[in-house]
Amino acid sequence: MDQILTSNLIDIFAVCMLLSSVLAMASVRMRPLIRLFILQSVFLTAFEFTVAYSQNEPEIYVMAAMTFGIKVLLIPKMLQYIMARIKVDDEMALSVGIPGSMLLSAALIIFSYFVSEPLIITLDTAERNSLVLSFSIMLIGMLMMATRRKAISEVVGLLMAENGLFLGAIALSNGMPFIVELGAFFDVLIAMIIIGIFAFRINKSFDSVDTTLLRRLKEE
Amino acid sequence: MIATIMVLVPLLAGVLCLLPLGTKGLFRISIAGALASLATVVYCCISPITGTVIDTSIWYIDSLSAFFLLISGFVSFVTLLYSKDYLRTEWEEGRLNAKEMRWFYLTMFVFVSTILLTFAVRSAALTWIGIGATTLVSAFLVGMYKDESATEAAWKYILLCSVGITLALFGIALLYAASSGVIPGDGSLDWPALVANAADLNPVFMKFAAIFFIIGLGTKAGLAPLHNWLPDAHSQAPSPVSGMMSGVLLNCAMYGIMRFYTVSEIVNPGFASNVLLFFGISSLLVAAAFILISKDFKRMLAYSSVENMGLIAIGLGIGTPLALFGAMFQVLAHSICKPLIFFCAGNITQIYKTRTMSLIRGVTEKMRFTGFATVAAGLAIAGAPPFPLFVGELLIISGAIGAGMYVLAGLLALILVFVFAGLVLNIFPMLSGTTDREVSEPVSLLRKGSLALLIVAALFFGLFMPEMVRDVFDGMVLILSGGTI
Amino acid sequence: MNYAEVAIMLMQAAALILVSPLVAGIIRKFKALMQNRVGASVFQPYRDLLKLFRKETVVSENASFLFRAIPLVCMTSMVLLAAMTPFVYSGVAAPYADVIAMVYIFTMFRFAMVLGGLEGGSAFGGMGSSREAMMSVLIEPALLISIMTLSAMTGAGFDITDISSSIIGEGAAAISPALLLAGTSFLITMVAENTRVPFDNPDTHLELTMVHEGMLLEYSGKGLAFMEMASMLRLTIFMALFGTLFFPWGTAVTLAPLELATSVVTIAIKMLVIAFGIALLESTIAKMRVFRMPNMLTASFALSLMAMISLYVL
Amino acid sequence: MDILNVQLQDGALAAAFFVAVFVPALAGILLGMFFRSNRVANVVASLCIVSCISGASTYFLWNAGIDLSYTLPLPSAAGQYMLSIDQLSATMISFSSVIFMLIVVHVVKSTSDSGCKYSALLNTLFLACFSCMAADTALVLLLSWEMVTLVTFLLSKNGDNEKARWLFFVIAHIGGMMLICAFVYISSVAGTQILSQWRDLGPSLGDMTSTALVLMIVLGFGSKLGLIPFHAWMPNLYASAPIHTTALLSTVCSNVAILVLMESIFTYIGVSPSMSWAAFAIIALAAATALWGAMESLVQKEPKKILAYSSMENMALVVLCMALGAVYIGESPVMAKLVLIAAMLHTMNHAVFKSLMLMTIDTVEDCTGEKNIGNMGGLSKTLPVLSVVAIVGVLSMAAIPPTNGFVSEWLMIQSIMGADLESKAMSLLMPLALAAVGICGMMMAASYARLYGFVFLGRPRSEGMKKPRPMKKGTVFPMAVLALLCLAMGFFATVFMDVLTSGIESATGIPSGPGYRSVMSGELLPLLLGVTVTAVLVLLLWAFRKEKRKARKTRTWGCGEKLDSNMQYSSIGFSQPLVKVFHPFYGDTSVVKESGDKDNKTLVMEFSEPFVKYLYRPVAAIVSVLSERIGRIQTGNIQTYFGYMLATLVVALLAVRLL
Repeated sequence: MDQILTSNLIDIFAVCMLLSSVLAMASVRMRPLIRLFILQSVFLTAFEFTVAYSQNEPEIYVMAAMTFGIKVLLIPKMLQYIMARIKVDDEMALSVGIPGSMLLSAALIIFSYFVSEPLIITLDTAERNSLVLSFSIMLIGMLMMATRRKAISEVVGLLMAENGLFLGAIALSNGMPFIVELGAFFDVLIAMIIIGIFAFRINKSFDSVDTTLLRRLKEE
Repeated sequence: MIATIMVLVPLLAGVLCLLPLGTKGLFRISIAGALASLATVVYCCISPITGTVIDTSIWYIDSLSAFFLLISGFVSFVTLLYSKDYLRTEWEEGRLNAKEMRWFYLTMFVFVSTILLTFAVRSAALTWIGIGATTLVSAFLVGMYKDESATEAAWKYILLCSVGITLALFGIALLYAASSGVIPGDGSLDWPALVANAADLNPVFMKFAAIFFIIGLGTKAGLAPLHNWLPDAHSQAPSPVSGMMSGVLLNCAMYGIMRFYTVSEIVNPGFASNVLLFFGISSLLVAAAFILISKDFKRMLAYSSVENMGLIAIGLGIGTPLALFGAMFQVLAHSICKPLIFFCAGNITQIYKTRTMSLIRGVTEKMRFTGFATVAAGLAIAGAPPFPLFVGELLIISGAIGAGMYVLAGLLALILVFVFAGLVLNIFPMLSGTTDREVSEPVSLLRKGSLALLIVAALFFGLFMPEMVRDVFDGMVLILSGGTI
Repeated sequence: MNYAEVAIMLMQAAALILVSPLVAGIIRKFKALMQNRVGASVFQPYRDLLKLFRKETVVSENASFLFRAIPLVCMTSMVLLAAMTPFVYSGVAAPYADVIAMVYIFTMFRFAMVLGGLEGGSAFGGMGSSREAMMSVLIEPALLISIMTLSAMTGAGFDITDISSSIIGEGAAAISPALLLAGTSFLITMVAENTRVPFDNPDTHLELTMVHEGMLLEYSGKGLAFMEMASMLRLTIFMALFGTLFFPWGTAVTLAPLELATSVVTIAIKMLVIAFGIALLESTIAKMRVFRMPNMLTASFALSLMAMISLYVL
Repeated sequence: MDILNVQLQDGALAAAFFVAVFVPALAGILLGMFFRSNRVANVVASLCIVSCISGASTYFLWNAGIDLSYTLPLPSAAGQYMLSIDQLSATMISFSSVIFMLIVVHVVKSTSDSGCKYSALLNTLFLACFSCMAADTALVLLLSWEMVTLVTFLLSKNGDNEKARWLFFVIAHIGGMMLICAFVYISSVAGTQILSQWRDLGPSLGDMTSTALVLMIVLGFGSKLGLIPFHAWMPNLYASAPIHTTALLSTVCSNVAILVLMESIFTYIGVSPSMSWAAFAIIALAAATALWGAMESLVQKEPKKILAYSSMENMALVVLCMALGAVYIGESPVMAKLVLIAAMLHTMNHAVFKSLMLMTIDTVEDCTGEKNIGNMGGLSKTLPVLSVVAIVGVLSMAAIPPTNGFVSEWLMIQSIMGADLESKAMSLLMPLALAAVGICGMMMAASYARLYGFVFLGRPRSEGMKKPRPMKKGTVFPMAVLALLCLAMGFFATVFMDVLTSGIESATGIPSGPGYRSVMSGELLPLLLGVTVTAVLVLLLWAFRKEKRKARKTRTWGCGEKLDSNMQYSSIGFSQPLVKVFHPFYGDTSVVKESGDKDNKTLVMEFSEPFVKYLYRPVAAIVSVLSERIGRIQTGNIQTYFGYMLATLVVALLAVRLL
């Protein structure tokens, strides 16, 4: 597969990742949210796979495998296990309605185009235009955390932001040195485990995972 | 090699704590572990503090990291001394069971080792991993009491700081993109290498890296608009933990910002300092407002940490050698005085069983030594003379005036007066007056000893600065302004 | 500090002390004549004082050790002032010629009177002292500034001899607005300070009107005699001061016998004129209500302030 | 004296002196911290007296030509610890040490349970004042000045007077912050931190900045001396703090403030004609403070508050004289020297009679348990010794001739009137300043007469007054010494004036002409006046000593009525005419209070403290509203926190992109 095809594929996968995070913003139920997260991780793995193939960098292959292993298999399994144990109702409490979040996501995408424009000029890697996409995925991930009330949706927002970050890292410099990637992965993994433990605790003490109940600590 | 021992010793002590010994054995191990880790830290930092840098495989300890290592070693040693009796009382009053206490000591020792790791490593990525690790470990310490508010505080702490860490990671990605072309091989993220050939890093990348790095680690350091987790985490955590967190954990994030600041000041001078100035001033304003209205003793102390971090950020932001010296001295002063006031608060809140300041009266009457220590500690964090924070503020104001920023100096003086008024207004009424509660002074000598040790250290640095210590500070200022020893 | 001048000073002090009851008698005589009644003889005050000296002192049980000291303090201050005022000969012995010290000795007299009033613990004494305190707050600065205007006008510093001799020296040129304003302010202060009619009625013992009398109420015998004599002396000193400072023409500048004779005659005429003025004032105007007094006193204070400012502005 | 110099090398003697001052006090502090028994408290207090005595010897050592300067080998983070004493500070140090010693003697004698902590803090206060006056680097000056504030705050703990202490601590800290900014700026321009090397920095600072700096320094010290906007803390602290803290605060701390203020304005910065409008501003401020202090002291209900406002008035007059000195120094330096001598002499006199009066009032409250002047009276019969000492204090406060208060007020008026200035505008200043001093002088005299009259004279108005407890033995000693000092400084004022003249000449650099005598226009020496007054008094006493019959004791004349205690004049009644005269300033409201049954109503005059009402309360309201609003950002909801982070990131990226 020659150069043009790979660069088209790379752009397609990056755009699909952005698409899945925008869809996640539109989802109302919890279960589709996790499925969209899995979809996004799959696209991320594919993106890494094609980049590894086109740049024939052995390390990125390993990274793709690890992304697949952790982000597609392990973490969703964990989230579903937590969801099952807490018997959380599927309803996802939105503090900003669907139309509102759609408009905000669009604004954020335009904003990231505007902001990352000087960066793209100086970049020389093939996947430089996917940097813009990584910016917007990260900002949308944070927007999701800021507008969804359920603890699980916050965690998924964080994970999506991290997917955007990994996309950005590859776009910037074909991925960071290996030990850094490794460290990042493990860090994400441990963070998820600990967040899961505390989700259990919240559920046990508040018997719901709606974070709006977490309102006690403020300035009277 | 010695650095690896330094990091591993606390880990070992943590593991030893898991042994099924009784609580008496647990305490004995904790004290032994504290002594051992202090000894190794001091032994390891003797040479770098005087100038010869340790530059082995992944470790890189120059006088700046040695300074932070020594502070963390000393503060964690005193915290462990203090927490022995604190936990025993908690255990006797049934708020913590034996298993939780063992778990507390394990996480505390792992926490200490991650902090030592953060200061001692060579590469930016490893520093980032260290900071991430400290967050995760300290989350358990914050959520030690299993009640609702502690869980809520831990939950907010983890989520907000993970987002911060993610942004910092993107900052590192940008840093790597800027430096991968210039510095070959995998040394491209090492702080010394970055500083060495900072001149030809790509300035646009460095600007974006600065934004992400400072916002990411700013969340961790508790700089305003991003500080919201700090008051909750510090007020809900047990007092030794909150003393440890504000005394040492905030320094980790500040250390990361300082390392990055050195590189960024060479690439695009004035950019990072302006960002830091903005964050510093906003932290001062927010902290001053909150100190005036907060009702909870430990929340007010948390806001005073936000204020001190703001001051350090302003010191860095001004950038002149005098201001940098002021900022570093402020780090030292804050790391000594903040644990002192948190331990006094620990004594008071543990005995009075409440954190609301208006309900606490007659402390000096009932608890003579804690009353005396709280007077000293209150004056210390308010910035009254014989204590180091006064000298730190004096240096930063003279730095601002020296750099010609008169408006900033005026603003600083004004806000510091409000902070001073708020702290004195809240702390001293608690000490005077009488209370009908039957309250008795905790008698353990170790607890009093740790407080006395901190007061003596505070007084010493408040009044004197021997020549040898002055050279350490000058070395650090040199490192911060881009030179290498 | 030549001894001739000291001798003259002591003689003048003695003269003033002896003359003051006579002046009081003359004022009462003028008033009597104006109210077409015969009135007591001019020397009646002397007889009163002698009678008081012989009478027995009655002391109130609340009086403290101050009770005996206050008449003496009043008398001392007035004797001292008598020595320091130029009467016939305008020269006062060098060290004692300080104008500011004179003003402060007035304060000493008034302070002693106020404490004396509070001594007995009776309502009248308290009322007298309280009103005296109120008046003194307004009179004292006016007195100070009017005298200071003279020293600033003549540029003679605070030596009283230089002031009067330089005004005499300037002759008619000295009649400047400053001197006139200061003079009027001094006159108002004189009438107020000596608690004459518009401010307080010296002849009555009606409780509600007494300011000066209220403070003396508790005293009897020798103490009362001292205080009465001191008050009369104060009036004469004020007249002498006005005569030699604000209208000095005729006072002897050198010790030549001819000049001394003429200055005796002129000072006598001046004092008679002032006495007649006071008597006229007392028999025509009724006593002012207490809280109307401040307007009058602030007027005198403003006059003296304008006198001094006019020195610099004009 | 020269034998001494030959044998002991100069440095050794200076070091010995500093050891004699610092070591006993430091030992006292350590002892006081660790022990609690009364015996140890007395030991600590006597240690403090030892260091006060060595402090008192400063002037004599300086006179013997020993260069008293010392550098601590161990530097601090912000500079060196250096002390050096010149003539003016030597005078003030020895004088303040004498006053400090007398107050500490009174502490030992009077309060039985003062405890070790109190005496230890007294030692710290002495060291702080000593090092502030002897400071040779900006660091030592600022550090010891803040220490003086801090120790006074700790010393003023008395029951639950937290509010008054807090207000004092914050206002003093505001002043401290101003001083920090000013001195840090000066040391950054002067290049060196050593104060003795700062000489006339005005020109190098530039006209505008040096004027601004002078204003900042005056306001900085003004917060402690009680200039108008900063005086709100004085009455409450004076009323509630233990008496020895108030005595030290109003005497020794004010001496320190005035000395350093004098040196900063006249030596470090140096006065230039361009500063005239600043001098006008300070004169106006000081005159307003003096008038306000005098007016308020007339209506206070507690003797301690009367003395608080009297301190405010006296210090305002001193600042007025200094500002006049700054105006005169251009045209007639000789007269400027006299004004400054008058200012310093008045500070010293004020220290003496204020500490005397505070001790007297404390003994009155101690023996009778009464706090309100309304129900005091008649003490002269029951406590005659105390009233004799008090009358001397009152006389010197009211500036009555033989006493020291008269001498300094007399010097002040002489110097105000003496200067002959060309520019008409400036010479307009003199009559106004004279009017201010005149009115304040007389009002204060009325207020002191009221203080003495309604505490010692008349009939006792309450039970406590009828049978007061006897005074503790020995407490009279320090008061008697102070009273004698008042009279001695009244008679032998020329000695003090000589010392101050050479001190001021060296400090302000005015050419050292002939002594003060040539400067004073009249030759009337205070000694001569005092001797004449006493001579005439004794003469009269002797001349009319023989009594025909023994004086008869009867009831006070009450038109036949049997007078009981509340038929006397009341203290507020005494000042009621003056309140009516100055009504617009007082803002007084008379409130009718019904108590209990319908028919007996009491008329109560209430005075609002306008500065607190119109300045302090609005500022506090604004600050709390502002912090309430900022407080809302901590909503407790995690979503909003993520929102803040997102917003900060977006704003920062936008800023990077646009800038």
